[in-house]
Amino acid sequence: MLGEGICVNNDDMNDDRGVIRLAEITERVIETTFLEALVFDARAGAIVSFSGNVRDHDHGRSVRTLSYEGHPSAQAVLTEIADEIEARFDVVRLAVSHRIGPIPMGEAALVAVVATVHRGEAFAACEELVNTVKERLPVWKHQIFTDGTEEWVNCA
Amino acid sequence: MLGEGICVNNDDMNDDRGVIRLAEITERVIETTFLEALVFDARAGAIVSFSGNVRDHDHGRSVRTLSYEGHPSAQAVLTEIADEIEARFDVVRLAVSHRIGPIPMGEAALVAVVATVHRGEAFAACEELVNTVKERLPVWKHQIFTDGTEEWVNCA
Amino acid sequence: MSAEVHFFAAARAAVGASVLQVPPGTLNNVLNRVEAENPGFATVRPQCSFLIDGIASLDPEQSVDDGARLDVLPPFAGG
Amino acid sequence: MSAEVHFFAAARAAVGASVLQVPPGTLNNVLNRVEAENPGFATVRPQCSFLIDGIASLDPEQSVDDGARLDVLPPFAGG
Repeated sequence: MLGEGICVNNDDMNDDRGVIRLAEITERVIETTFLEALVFDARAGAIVSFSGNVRDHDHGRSVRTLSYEGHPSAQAVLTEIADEIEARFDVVRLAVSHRIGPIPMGEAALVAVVATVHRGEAFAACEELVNTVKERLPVWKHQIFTDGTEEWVNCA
Repeated sequence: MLGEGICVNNDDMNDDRGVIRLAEITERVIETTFLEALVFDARAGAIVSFSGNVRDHDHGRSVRTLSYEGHPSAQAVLTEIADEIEARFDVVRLAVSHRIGPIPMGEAALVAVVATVHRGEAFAACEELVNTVKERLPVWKHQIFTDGTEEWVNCA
Repeated sequence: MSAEVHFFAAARAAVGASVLQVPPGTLNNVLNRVEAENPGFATVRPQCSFLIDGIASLDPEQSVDDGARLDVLPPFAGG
Repeated sequence: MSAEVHFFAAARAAVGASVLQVPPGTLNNVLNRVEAENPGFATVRPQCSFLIDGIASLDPEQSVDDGARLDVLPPFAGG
């Protein structure tokens, strides 16, 4: 099902046994199912996935259009974050993808999937992966509301 | 995509706006994708999924066949657990399924998916849901190893 | 006069039966009777929990009446 | 003699440009120059972090040399 020809921006993919199966910034739709398939491994008893989806409202206001902008270093930072999670947790396989550009309502901006032997580690590693992406990945969220106003999120 | 005709063993499904979209004991393959689709909601910014998969080894021994047996009360207990998680956490939607009977290697025994407005709540609710199922759901795991020995897990 | 005792998983394997008919008595009496006739039950028994007519019972002196159902549940192992 | 200043997201919106050529100087000098010419930058500036040739700089006295690239990054908001 997962051919050799999958193209991702991650050197670790050159190692067929690499823990990090995917760590990419993409402008395309992120399929959680695809990432879950990527981390599948008979050794792993637990898979925890996070999907951060674009919502139709924020601070009680209705969002019309949402898009993410990424700094040129975003891909390198995401790879670095994945490496850190691999080093800190007992991860069997990991995949993470952040989308940039315009994202329609309900579609995912960030998907992170972690497979481990035991479940506690999967929850901990996946949550820390997501928290670290939120904290350190150089991307920015722009929202245009239905009332015509707009904002860069986190910028007062 | 999700028709009206979905048949599940959960009274809450009669309420189209119910938080608990699925809480079932099943003998069929559990599709994580299906549960993720069930919890999809435009209000929810975060979806966390757990999949507990049957492994090919346990305590360093190679597993040939694995099956789960459920007590007749298992369905009622799972519904009760889902209700408790709904009451304790700020959940937008939730789906949980535990498989019984023989399960081939790599397939899921338990899938739990929680959608919330904010991500911390999704991780916390999903992990607590899984922990509570492990602790209180009256099901038993039987393993036959490749060396011909067998065991009921958790029974010394 | 009998109660119906249902065994699950490791308890069933130890006793070699899914259901036994046992004379009524206290929970302790009934379990002693099962153990006397099925010595293999001794190792599983201390790990089990019990339902009397569907309600969890922690009291070994609780009575298991004629016609009652006693479920013998080894430690759960789901997920 | 100039350094190239790249603005992202809210910083770009405040300055009205993606890139400005600014005379070299300390980080502080360069940012003051930007702010003087684009008063809207004042509100975003205190929230930003800075990369000088790709390396994070916390020191306002660090020099931004001729030919250097300074990136102005508002608070991240991923996920």
